Amino acid sequence: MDYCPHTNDDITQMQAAIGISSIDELFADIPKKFRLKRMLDIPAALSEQQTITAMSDLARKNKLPQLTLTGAGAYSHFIPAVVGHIIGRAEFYTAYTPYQAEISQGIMQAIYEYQTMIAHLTGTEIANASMYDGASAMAEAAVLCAKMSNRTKIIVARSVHPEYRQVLNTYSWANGYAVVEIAYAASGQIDLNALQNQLDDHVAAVLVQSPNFFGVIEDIAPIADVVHKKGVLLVVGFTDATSLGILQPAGASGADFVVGEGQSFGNPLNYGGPYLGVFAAREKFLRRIPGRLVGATLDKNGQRGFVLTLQTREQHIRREKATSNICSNEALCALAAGVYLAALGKNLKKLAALNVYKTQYLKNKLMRLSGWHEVFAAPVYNEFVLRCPNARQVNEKLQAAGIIGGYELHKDYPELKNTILFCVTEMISKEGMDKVVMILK
Amino acid sequence: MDYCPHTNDDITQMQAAIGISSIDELFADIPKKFRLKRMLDIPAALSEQQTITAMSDLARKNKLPQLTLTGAGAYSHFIPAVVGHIIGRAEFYTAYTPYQAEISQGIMQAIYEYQTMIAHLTGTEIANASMYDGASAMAEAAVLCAKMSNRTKIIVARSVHPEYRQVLNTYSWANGYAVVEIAYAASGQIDLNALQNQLDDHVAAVLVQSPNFFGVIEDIAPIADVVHKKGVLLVVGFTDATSLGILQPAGASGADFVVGEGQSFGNPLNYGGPYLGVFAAREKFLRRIPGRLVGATLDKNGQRGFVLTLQTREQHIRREKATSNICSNEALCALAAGVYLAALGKNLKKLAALNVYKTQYLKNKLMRLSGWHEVFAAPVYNEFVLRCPNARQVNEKLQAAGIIGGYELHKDYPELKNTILFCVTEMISKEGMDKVVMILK
Amino acid sequence: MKLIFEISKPGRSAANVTASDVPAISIEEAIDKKYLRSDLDLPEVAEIDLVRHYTNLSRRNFGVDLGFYPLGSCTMKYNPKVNENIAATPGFIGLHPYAPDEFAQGNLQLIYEMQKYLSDIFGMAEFTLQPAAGAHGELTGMMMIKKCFEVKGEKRHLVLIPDAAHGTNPASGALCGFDTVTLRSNSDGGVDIEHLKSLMTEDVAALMLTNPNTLGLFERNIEQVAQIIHGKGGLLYGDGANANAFLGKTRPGDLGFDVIQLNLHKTFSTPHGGGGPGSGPVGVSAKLVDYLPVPRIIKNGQDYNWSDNFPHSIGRVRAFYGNFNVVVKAYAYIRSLGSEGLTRVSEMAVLNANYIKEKLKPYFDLPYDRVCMHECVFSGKRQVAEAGVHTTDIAKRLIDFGYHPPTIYFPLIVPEAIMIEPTETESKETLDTFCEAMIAIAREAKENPQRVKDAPLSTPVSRLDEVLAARKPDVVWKKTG
Amino acid sequence: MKLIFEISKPGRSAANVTASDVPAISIEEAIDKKYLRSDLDLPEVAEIDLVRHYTNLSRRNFGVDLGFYPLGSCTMKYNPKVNENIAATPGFIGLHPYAPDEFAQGNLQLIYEMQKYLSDIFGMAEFTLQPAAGAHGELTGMMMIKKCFEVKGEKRHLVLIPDAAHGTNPASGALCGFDTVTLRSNSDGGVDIEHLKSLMTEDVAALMLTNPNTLGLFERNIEQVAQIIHGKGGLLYGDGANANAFLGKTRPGDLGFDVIQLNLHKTFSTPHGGGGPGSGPVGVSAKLVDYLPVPRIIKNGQDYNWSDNFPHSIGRVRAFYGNFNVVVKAYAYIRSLGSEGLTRVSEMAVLNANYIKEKLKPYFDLPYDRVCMHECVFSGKRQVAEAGVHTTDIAKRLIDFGYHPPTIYFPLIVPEAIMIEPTETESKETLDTFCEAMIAIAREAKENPQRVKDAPLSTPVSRLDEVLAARKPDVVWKKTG
Ligand SMILES: Cc1ncc(COP(=O)(O)O)c(C=O)c1O
Ligand SMILES: Cc1ncc(COP(=O)(O)O)c(C=O)c1O
Repeated sequence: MDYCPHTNDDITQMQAAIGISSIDELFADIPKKFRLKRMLDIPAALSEQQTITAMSDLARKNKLPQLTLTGAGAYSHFIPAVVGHIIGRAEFYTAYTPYQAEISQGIMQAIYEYQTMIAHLTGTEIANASMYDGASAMAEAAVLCAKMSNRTKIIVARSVHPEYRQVLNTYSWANGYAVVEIAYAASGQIDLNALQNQLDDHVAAVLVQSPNFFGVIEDIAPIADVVHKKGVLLVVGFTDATSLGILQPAGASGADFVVGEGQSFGNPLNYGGPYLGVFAAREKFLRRIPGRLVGATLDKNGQRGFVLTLQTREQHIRREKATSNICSNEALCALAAGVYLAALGKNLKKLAALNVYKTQYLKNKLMRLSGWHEVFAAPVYNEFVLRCPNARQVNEKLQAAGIIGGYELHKDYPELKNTILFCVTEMISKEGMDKVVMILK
Repeated sequence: MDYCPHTNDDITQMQAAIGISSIDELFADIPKKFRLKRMLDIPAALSEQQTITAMSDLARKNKLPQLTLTGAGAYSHFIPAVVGHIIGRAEFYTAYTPYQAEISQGIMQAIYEYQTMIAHLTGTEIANASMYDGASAMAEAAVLCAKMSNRTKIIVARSVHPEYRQVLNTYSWANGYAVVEIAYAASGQIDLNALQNQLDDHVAAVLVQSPNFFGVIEDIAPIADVVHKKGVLLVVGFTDATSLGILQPAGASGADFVVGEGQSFGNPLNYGGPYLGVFAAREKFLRRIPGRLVGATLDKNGQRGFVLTLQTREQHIRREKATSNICSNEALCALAAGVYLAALGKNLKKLAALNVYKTQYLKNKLMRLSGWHEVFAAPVYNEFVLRCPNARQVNEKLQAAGIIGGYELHKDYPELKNTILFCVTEMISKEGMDKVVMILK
Repeated sequence: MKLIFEISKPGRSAANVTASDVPAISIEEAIDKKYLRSDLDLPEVAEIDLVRHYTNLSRRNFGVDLGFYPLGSCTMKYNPKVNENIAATPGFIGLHPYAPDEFAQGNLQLIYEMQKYLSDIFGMAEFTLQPAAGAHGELTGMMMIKKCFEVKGEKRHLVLIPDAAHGTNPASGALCGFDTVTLRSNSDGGVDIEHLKSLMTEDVAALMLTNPNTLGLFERNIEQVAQIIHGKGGLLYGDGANANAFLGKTRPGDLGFDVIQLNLHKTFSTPHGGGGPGSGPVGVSAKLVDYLPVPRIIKNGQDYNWSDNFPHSIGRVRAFYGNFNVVVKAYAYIRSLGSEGLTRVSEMAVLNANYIKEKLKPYFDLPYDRVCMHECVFSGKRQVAEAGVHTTDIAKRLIDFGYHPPTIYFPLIVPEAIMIEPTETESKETLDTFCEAMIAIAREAKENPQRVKDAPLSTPVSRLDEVLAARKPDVVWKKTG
Repeated sequence: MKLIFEISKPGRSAANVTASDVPAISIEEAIDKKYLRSDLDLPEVAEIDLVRHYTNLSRRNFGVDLGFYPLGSCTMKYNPKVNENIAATPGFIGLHPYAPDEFAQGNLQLIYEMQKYLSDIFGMAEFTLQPAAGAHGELTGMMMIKKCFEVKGEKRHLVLIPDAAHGTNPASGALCGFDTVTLRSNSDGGVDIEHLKSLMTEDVAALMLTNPNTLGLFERNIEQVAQIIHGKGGLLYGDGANANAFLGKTRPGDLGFDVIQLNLHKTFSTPHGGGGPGSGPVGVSAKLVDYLPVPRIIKNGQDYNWSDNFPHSIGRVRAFYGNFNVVVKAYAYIRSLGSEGLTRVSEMAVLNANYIKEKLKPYFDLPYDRVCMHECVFSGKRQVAEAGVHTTDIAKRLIDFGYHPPTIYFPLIVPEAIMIEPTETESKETLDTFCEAMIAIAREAKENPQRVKDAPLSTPVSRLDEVLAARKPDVVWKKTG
């Protein structure tokens, strides 16, 4: 089926009005030799009922696990029902970017509120309306630092999410910047000495994540000290955004930019997307940051209203000199995050604490298994790394029971053989954890 | 959790404003001896997350069949996605009965449109805004006929849905009316002679269903002739409302009232409810029918608008003299039906034809099984009765394969041993039917 | 706005039908032509037009999700979103009512447990969930009363109904063949005991009492009332539409009620859908258990089964088992709140009503000045006297302030009644701003009465001509031209 | 309307957190206090207030479901509801991106097949679905071009960009380290071939061309353009945002494009969410396949697996695999329409645009008067000259007529541009009434220009002060008092 409402009559009348006798005349500008003369090689059209059948057949080819113990950049959290009801309002989800302020106050006010919540959570003064995801947000922050400082080296902690580092490498390569990795210390935190040794005049930015990929909380304040002393900018990421409910925000510890993945705030796992790039910064960078910004202003009658502001940073005005090429962002995911955060309010702290309790519970249980050891000593939020006799086997055993185990680190960290990064959120019950331990006993 | 927003502070302030020092004072009118001194004996409160877990555990205790071959008053049809999106608009589903016209034009216009569609589909001039379900709609029609005619006997075809007849019996008993059943002929249609023999001066109404409970299409015109000759009113029901897409409507064949179950129009099976009582009638009964009516009128500026009209028929004005006690009806189900019918438009005919094709396919296949025979010769829509060697065994075999078989008639019709009423809609694929036949071979 | 018929155009459709995977046969061969319809005149619109039509219609409707909806007696509380999601799960939505019990154990358990919960909350012996709404429950309850006396061989044809009662009460009594007699209220807003005594005879089957009544007042003499009724062998019927006032505080069964119908869509927070579906469970004392409608659920060990085998049952009042999907929401609601949550519901509902009562008392006549329960009833008499502004004008003017008006002109015993039920889900801020609006309108009624009479000023249509609508009824659109 | 912070009240919350089923430990013991935050200042609101806040906000927003949204270049077509339902099924929503491939065969198959479908529809060798939006796809495409020359050892640092191009094109070029050079359009609205020839050197990596271009015009000389670029060893980049114009009619791969990015959220009908998420797949010709981002899907027999093993890949442009849930909707859309349906999309989109063009031509300046593709671009110059009414005034006035305004002031080469893209999902009636509104505004601009300049008159706020917003930026709310 298609969604064109025209009847044959309509078409005839419209052709007459245009002065053509066949639709093909409208395609006359396409050189004949390039006109497609066959049907497209895609499956035959389906009715709505058939489409549903075909799509549920596909969905059923997936196996939904009973439990997922993997976090590693994507987190399973409970999403209050209100979130779906709100983002399901057609006025929100069938709108475009709010170019016409008067009929877009809804999404703009909601995004302004989101920006405010994000700035507060990250301990910064400003936040944009969203980036594509955590990885690209971090990469854009790095590029921005380099451009602002006219420097060409970017330092990143090796404990930053491997895929984030890959994205960073891609963006840096394209712009001709060098990327240097800093090892982690035995604690799992960044090796501060190694960092200090690398800080030279070419360094534009230092990128760390806290909690980092190992779940370990970094000590941001001393890093900020060291970094700022060399006139370098500090970009701090995070893994599970719910950690912001309990952890000292990087902005408050001196970070210049706080970037990361906001998916945890009301957005489902969705096999990796759409997610939500959080981008927050110190006020002084307001006119340099990428992405859309909603600003409050007054209308001609003096009433408060909202507009897309500082658009002169953006591609449609500044073109090649824009602060970024971003145009469509992840507005609906940001709306979901705003609704989620408004729904939880101060309960975000309770939720984060619950994640800590549960994480400690599983960690303690697993560490009592023979041959299992803690790898990093520094405190963690809701992820932790353990060494075990045979990581592959552990995950295979769990998978056989319909459980997705932890993330095997050796793939990205050859030095971390037989280590697994586990994640526990409020979605995992004690019963579930006990079952996991039973299976691995 | 509860949904009361008050903080302790709020409560204190409000108590002060009222001039009480504890909430209990507000309950002082309840004699002490009757105040409940214990907790309610219900399970402990659950968080939203826990509620979802508990409820999905319950839902999972149900077994959703692969196929359902039972109709018998409730029909599985494909519901276009638009229906859910529209009835999911909070403005519709969180509203009450539209007592305040100015802020209820949405639901009222939609119901006015529904009334129009129903009148057309049933071949009558008017339809109300809905009754509880098909069975109670039919019972109220019967009571109405008795009241209008001051007669005390109601005749009902034995081929009317057994539960509808039970409801009719209950309503009639309560009002002191006698109910007489008329047998079906070998064709499956009503025995017209038997009917004629029962028509005397005490009869207020004759109730038939077409398609009837056996799936058989009744010949309404001659029934209407016979009935009207005796000054009796004819109430005609239907089973699957989608049959109205293809069958001559009873209103066009002389029925005074057309009543029935509208669930097929965009409302899911829902284990029996909420459903949608369709109530349509000849114009002359307009001021006598039960239920709400939306009427078009003009506002003070001459603009078209809609109101609840002829409310003087209703309980809140006429009290014990009202035409019915109905107050809340099934407005949202009626809205769903309206959207469904507007979505299908003339395709309702195509859909009905598809039901016929599929029904004939299964019927022909099953009749080729050894020992299987057609029971009734008259034409059917999408249900049919077959006799087989062992009805119970047939259904047990199907159930073992996760299929809900047909409706075993002997329960309600002891004379119809080992007969099964099957239903086939567009939800049953050829593949599914072939599988059923394979299982029964 | 145009009607869906007015945007229809031949050849369009929003929903397509799948091509047949079995041979298409000739319909005329399968079904004699005389049985087939010749025309099918439904609207023909594309999906985009359909969606825009109904979405724009929805925007001309006011729901609880938009703002305060203090419609007295209707308990328009906020409906938790999670219950909508739960009720939409395929496991609950997908089963045929005749699915074998083995397929439906989850549903059966839910219904069974719901009946148990309600029985404890209301102090009744047993509940049926079959009735589709409050009025349907009333009818069912009265039928059971009728049956009870029939089985006992007593002929009682009268039902007493207080003058303050909801219209469904007398209508339900009448719809099951009783004659109704009106019972007066006393100056305190309660039952006039002397009048009751004088009316109560052995001809009276029951008194249909709403407690708290439609004035929002608790019947202080309930014990005496029950004694009078029971003393003459009558039964006490309770209209439980106002149950939001006393959850966890008192129980109708303990107060002497023999039957009570509930409005799940009010008390147990299932959205009302613009007029339905509701659900009207009926609870009965031990005296009436035998007469409950069939089928009823029997628990055998861990298994649940439907059973029709109750010879004294009144039978059925509708097909299948009631508005199951509504029950799912109410069940989830009860499970979320638990005992303390439900009790808090009533405490806060009553607190809110009294708060509004106190705040508005200086500005509007309060015919019964005592502690109210979950709602309070004012009279607009003063505004009529002072400026010719009627309750309906005040109601319409409230619309301009962003509120749904309260219930008006009910109960009938209060002239120019304004019946305000805030419910427990509203915040103090909402109550405060609502009261400010009411006070502003009271002032405006004096200072600029015409403005109030012209209201609403903010709606797409205003003051529709109901007389015209009734005089020249137009309930079905007819094509013209 | 108040901000969510302005209705916040300490002690309230809409979402509760489940009590712990494991021992609650001391957080300070688990995590050194210095790592813990001291304040958490999020709004505190009850669920009812939350829902009302956002529901009322939604009512201050205009979406396709409310009415016509002819925002040029943005392809605001109607999004079929069924695709929303499909994308919401737990089977698609629930999987972790690192779920083992065995758990995700359905998703992998969907992605794999989607790449195949797109490859055929656009005539490219292969597609990646990783980029999150159109601009992200541009960046990815340009990175592949960069990589290609790097691998070949060629140093090309220039990218040619027509003056009519969308701003993301130069910005994307710049964000991956190219210098951009502007290519002029000719008087016909196409590429100025002579200028192109003069610019094309062996320093030029690519020309970024939109075809049909942002004037809605098909590049008639596309063959020559491709020859000129390829002749000097350059690559031809296609901005596929306008793909709605030619589905089933022609294929960029056949036209000579080496890379093309799509905007699934435009062409393949996934709703735009008030600004995103989108999805920006990139297709490449055989020359560039090696440089596609990783991971890519490998099909082994019936099994699908992710693989990182492509040494020349540019790497990743985001984490995981792209905006999967958006792809699900687009996939379902393609499956619903099939070849004929997709072809009809473009035919009707182009028909609609030409119809509007013809109807409005007498009233507005049409700078390029030729057959257009899926959109047409007018200029408001005449209205400026005649009455000082600017395009922005016309746009605002359209709001009062119930329409979303067209794109304005883009493309930059048309003064006072009015860029109208009706899309294929709009009916003739909608186009007709829209044109009537435009004509009425044109008349009003002459007769009552002030009214147009005062527009919109029907919105809660009007003509917001953008200068103030930029001068005193307020992008984060601060508590006062
Ligand atoms: C006191 C009272 N009783 C009975 C009813 C009838 O309930 P329903 O509308 O569910 O039939 C109502 C509803 O308005 C009511 O307020
Ligand atoms: C021609 C053109 N190219 C590229 C883009 C950028 O696409 P996106 O917004 O998805 O990043 C747009 C979107 O407005 C466009 O119209």
